Amino acid sequence: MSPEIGAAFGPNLVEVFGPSQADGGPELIQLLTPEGERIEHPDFSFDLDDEAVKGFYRDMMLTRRIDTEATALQRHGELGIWAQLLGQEAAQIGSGRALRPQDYVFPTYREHGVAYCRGVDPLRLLGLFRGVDQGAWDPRENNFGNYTIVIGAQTLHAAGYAMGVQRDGAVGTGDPERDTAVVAYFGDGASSQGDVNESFIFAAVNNAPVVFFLQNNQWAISEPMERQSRIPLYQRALGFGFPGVRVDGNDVLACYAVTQAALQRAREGSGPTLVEAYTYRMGAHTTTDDPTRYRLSEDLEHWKLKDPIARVEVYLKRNGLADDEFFDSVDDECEALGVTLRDGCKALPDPSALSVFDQVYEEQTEELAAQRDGYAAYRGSFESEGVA
Amino acid sequence: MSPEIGAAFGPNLVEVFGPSQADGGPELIQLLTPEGERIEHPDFSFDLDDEAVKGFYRDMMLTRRIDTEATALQRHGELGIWAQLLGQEAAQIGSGRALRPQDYVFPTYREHGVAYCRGVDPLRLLGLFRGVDQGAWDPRENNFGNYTIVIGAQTLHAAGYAMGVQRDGAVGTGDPERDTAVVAYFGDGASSQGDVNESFIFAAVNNAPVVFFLQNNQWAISEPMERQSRIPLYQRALGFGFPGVRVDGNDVLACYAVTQAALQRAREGSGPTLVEAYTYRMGAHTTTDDPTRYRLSEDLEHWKLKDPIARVEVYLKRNGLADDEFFDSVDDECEALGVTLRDGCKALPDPSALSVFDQVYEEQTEELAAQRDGYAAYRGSFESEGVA
Amino acid sequence: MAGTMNKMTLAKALNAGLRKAMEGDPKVLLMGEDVGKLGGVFRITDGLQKDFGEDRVIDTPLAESGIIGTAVGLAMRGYRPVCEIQFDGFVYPAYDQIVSQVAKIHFRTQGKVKMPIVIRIPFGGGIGAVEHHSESPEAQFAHTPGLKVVTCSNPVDGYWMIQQAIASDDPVIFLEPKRQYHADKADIDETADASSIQPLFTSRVVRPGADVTLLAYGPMVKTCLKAAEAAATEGRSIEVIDLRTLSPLDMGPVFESVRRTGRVVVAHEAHTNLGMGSEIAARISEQCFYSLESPVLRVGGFDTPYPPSRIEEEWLPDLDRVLDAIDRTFEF
Amino acid sequence: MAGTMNKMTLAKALNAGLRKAMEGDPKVLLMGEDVGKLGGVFRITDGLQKDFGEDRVIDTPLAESGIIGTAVGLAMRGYRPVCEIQFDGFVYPAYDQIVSQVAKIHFRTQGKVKMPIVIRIPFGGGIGAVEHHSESPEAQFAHTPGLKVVTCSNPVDGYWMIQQAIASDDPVIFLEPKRQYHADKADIDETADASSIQPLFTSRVVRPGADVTLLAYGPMVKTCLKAAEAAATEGRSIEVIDLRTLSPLDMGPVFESVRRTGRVVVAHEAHTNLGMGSEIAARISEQCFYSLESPVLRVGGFDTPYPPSRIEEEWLPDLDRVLDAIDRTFEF
Ligand SMILES: Cc1ncc(C[n+]2csc(CCOP(=O)(O)OP(=O)(O)O)c2C)c(N)n1
Ligand SMILES: Cc1ncc(C[n+]2csc(CCOP(=O)(O)OP(=O)(O)O)c2C)c(N)n1
Ligand SMILES: [Mg+2]
Ligand SMILES: [Mg+2]
Repeated sequence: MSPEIGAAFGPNLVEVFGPSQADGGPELIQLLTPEGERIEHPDFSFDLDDEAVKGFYRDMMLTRRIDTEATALQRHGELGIWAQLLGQEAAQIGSGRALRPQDYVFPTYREHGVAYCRGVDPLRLLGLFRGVDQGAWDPRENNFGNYTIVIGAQTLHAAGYAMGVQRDGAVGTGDPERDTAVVAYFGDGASSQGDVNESFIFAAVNNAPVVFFLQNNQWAISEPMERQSRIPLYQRALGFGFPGVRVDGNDVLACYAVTQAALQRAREGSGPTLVEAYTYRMGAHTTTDDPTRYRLSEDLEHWKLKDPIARVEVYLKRNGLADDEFFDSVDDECEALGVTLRDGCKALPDPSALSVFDQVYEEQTEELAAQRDGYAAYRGSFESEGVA
Repeated sequence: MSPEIGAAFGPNLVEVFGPSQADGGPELIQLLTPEGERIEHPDFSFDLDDEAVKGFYRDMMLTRRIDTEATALQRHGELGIWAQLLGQEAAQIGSGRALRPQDYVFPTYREHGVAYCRGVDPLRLLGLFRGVDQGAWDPRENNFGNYTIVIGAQTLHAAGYAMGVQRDGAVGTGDPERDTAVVAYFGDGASSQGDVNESFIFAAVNNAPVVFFLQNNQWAISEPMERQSRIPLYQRALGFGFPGVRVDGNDVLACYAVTQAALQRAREGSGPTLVEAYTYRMGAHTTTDDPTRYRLSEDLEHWKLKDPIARVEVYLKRNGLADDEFFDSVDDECEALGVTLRDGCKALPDPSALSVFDQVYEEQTEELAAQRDGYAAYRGSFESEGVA
Repeated sequence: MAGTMNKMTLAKALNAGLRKAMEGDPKVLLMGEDVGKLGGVFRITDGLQKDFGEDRVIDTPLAESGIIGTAVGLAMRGYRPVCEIQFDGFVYPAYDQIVSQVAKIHFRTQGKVKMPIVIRIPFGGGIGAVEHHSESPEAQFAHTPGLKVVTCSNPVDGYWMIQQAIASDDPVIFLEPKRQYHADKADIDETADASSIQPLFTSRVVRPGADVTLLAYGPMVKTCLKAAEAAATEGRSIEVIDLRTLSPLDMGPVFESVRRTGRVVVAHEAHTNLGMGSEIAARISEQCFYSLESPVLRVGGFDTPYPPSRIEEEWLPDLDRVLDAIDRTFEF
Repeated sequence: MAGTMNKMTLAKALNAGLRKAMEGDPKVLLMGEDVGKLGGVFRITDGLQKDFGEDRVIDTPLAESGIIGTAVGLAMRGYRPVCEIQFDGFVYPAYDQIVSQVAKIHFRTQGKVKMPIVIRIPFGGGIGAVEHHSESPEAQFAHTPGLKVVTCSNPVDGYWMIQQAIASDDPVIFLEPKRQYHADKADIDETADASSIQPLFTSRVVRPGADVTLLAYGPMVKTCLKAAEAAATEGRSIEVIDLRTLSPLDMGPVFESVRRTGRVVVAHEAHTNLGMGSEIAARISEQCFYSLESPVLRVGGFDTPYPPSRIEEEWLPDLDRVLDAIDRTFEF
């Protein structure tokens, strides 16, 4: 285009922000490098001690174990499918650990690490993927919502829940046990859904206490993030009038620090924030996916160097913050968790075929009760045949 | 909120952009003041002569006449409803006159001025509001799409059409008769719809030749624009990676200049632009609306001072660019148009009740043909009764 | 107490019912486009924002998916949102949130999360409007398990049914026949004991008869009552049933009636193909097989998009078409 | 020429049909999520982007409304977009664009603007998937005037019907029974003359019989054919009709059959309430009133959301439930 005309509309945003860069670009907030070195950032700092870092290490190891174990269970036919989080442990543990009990989480189908942080029994997660239920943990117990499969839908639920929080006066009171933030998790692909953009609008207009936590794992199944946006996704928030930041999603310290600050902003009544955790889906989209069809193995190799767990391990070891005993004990815990999951999964009971009729409504209808009875009688007829 | 935390996320965008200001704020592009004085803008200039300005005056006068005439026709029961554009003449004539024949327009239900620029017979517009058809002009004749009532839906059609233009190689060729831009009109209220935001994404990712022309008339029926966004709407584009500008929507010169530049950008292959025309809905939402229920009359009085036609009139008169003869002849034209519309409207034929069956499909189904025949026979039975 | 009787239109009755529900439960919220100062384009929420504040009567951004999606979140936080969709034709942007979220969350969570959401939709035609303002989307919602779907046909039902819907712990699609909003007035006793009111998910015989059973709901009830009157002058006794609830259907009174009359006509404005009439016909044909003297005949909107308003009265089922169908049931 | 016969699964047949359509008309575009390099999650578009380029096989942003809405614009520019919706349960975000735009634009413009769009939707259950991946949304689309709705049940139909749908100047919802994608292979003669192929909007008797008419489409055809076989061993002769087109319905062969058999069972996976079966039952009851020995019986998915996969086979209509219904038609 003629430069004059272009100039009239201000700088070219694609040039300003640049195309997606493999290292996340200059705006990436990082506190722990892939080499395990802690660095400073002018705006965000990690304010917990090294015990906490060890805790994060343990959390990430256990989360990865849940993931690999579930993947194996799928291979053995015990699960129908599994959505792997491999590579996203830091994003999930960092953000999950920044939550307070009263905060509320709206996850996608991949937030196993966040679920773990909230205290949801991992076996409960398997039920959905095994097909015995649809994720039947009680969201009221841990303030961890049910997995939402229709991408983006839960971001509106989060905005609405946050509007409820506002109406309950649980924002900006200064009481750390009362002020409440809501977190909506979603992916780079989901960011294109109308619902997600509408949730930005509802949250912004109401100044609702929501943190939009976007795990940009570079892929929406086979589509690279360039199919969703031509500028970095954290910039999306600018268009809606609230801040957006990009954090190194493989850096658990930075994820913690940034999420904590965003949550605090929400709880204090300063409204929504978009946190883009720049990370990588090291596994397949799900166990039925075959990433070799659409991405280069070099890409993966490159990201392996940025493994979120490895860098914490290096940091702990190099600085003598944890001894072999610590690492061994974590490994033992992982082993134990693996056994629990394997045994537990196989023992998960199938639902009864009749149960579905009772779960549709809070107040059962005559119509459906009759359908249930008819089906029960039909099934009974086989049994009596069998007996006869 | 504690200032440290806020600062970490950068400047407060609401503070930066400020709340909506009645004068459009400092970013408003203006070339002709409400007092009729031409001013310079560093980025945009009006490159037509004063004959063109006189043409715009005439266009706006005729457009206003279409509007007032239709409003009167509704009052007299000749139209079921009418969506008034009073106050938005400059936005529509300025943008509409910047179009080339090959460009394509996707309007809302209020773009009577743009329709007029495209050469659509105003009587055709009345049909929709009279209820004799649903806007049955042929969009292929004037590259002016049919009115779309579901707000925002047409912005996606525009993005798709523009993707078609790209596939036809009608972008960036340098041939002024070939390179094609697409314009999607929509309102401040519509900007909240998922579809509009998705259209931004599709257009940006494909770098499609679309101009998003947002007429911010301050109201979505009874809702002020603060219910849709907490920052100026032209900023929305930033979040999607393309430029957004705010133009004085009551300044026909600025609307022309800015739209022309944005169209040219699109035609040259530089992708989408969002143009927010900052204007005011001086009438009711439609003839069935009662704005006194929700807005102050002072507000309207304030905007009357910025009338888009008055300022051009002052400009022409003060600078001796047009004489009484000119103004009289425009008035005469308006009168004549009024007569045409009044007479034409009343003469618009009602559709036949059976015609609906033939317009559902390109290839009629047996099923529907049978339904039609059954209904025809049923109607026939009354007639024969009547005859008998 | 006769002294507490108030004559109200359907519009006023709904307004009064909403007010009563809001007074009775601070968790009840109204949300939608223009429901605040304007009181909605039909004034159903007139004055409520003034009295209950902007936190309880919420003018939302113009995004239907957003309205329903945030209502889901509010419901999860313990609120009871009543969402207004401005016109029937504008419910579709919210369709995903309604059928995949509102309808399924109770099931998904095995009942751990309730969805006490009411989605009010002015529906039906006959008001001379442009496209998308006269749709009858009920069958699509009735086809969706997890939703309950009701519609009122008169001010008294409007007043009570909206309160019952709000009190329901299941999501209710509440269809309001917009053509009736200002059509007639009826006496409403606002002090009546709610427990004495007919339950929400029930149909009602509104005119007893012996020869033909005529089924209707919402906007068509009035037409059908008139048809029954007209038929009476020709010596035919028509029993009219106001279905009131479309999902679940309350077929008990219908079957009982059909077993007496042997003839059925079902009328609605929605497209005939796969409209409520198809399900009702299928059920009656199955359950009353030996009682039927004639097949169930359907009088519905044609299987074309809603027409331009100048011919809408010819498109919509009317008294004559209902009478014609009644006649035809005697041809078998 | 027998030499040109190719054994194909339904998945491969659809792929071959798409390829043929793209070769035949440069205006045909494919668009959807993951349809490019991946070839779609079911590989229906496998290899097509490689051969036809990124301009004709478009990986779209993840927004269904956007997919359909931009397809509308492309159609207005003269293209013939074929949109893939990844799974049935994800069509709802696009519902508004489908029912208010795609379905209505021809009518709105009195035929001046055509909408030659095909919306491909893998539908139905039985693949052990999680929520939203096993829905049967056909009735909602069939209820919408302006759309045409078809479904194939076997590779040969898949190959031809997809080409016919793309050639149609009306919008077609093209439902693909995902459970059948890789189930069976059939011989397809890709060189056959397209004009010799059965027209798109017609149903077909796939097994003649005398005692009961069994109606099915898409995923249930196979089950019904098996049921007919099983019934045959008990001496009952079942006529199976593959409906193929759901809107319009091609009821001619159905009525003809029912007038012979007097008994009808209609089977589908979709919820029974207001499913296709209700419309079919209503029409048959009306048109074949004196021929029916028994009411039309429906075997459908239950009126609950689709269940967790471990019990989906019990939820879905199966051979036994079809046989049971056949038996019950003799109880009248
Ligand atoms: C509305 C909708 N459309 C399509 C799908 C199918 N689908 C499931 S996950 C997925 C990709 C999502 O990508 P992203 O948001 O980046 O999340 P990620 O899977 O990478 O965590 C798609 C297309 C869906 N679940 N919902
Ligand atoms: C999806 C949808 N929802 C609601 C409506 C009803 N409606 C018609 S116009 C309008 C306000 C639109 O405001 P805006 O976009 O600012 O345009 P304006 O009318 O001011 O030109 C509304 C809510 C609609 N047409 N479509
Ligand atoms: Mg992703
Ligand atoms: Mg506006």
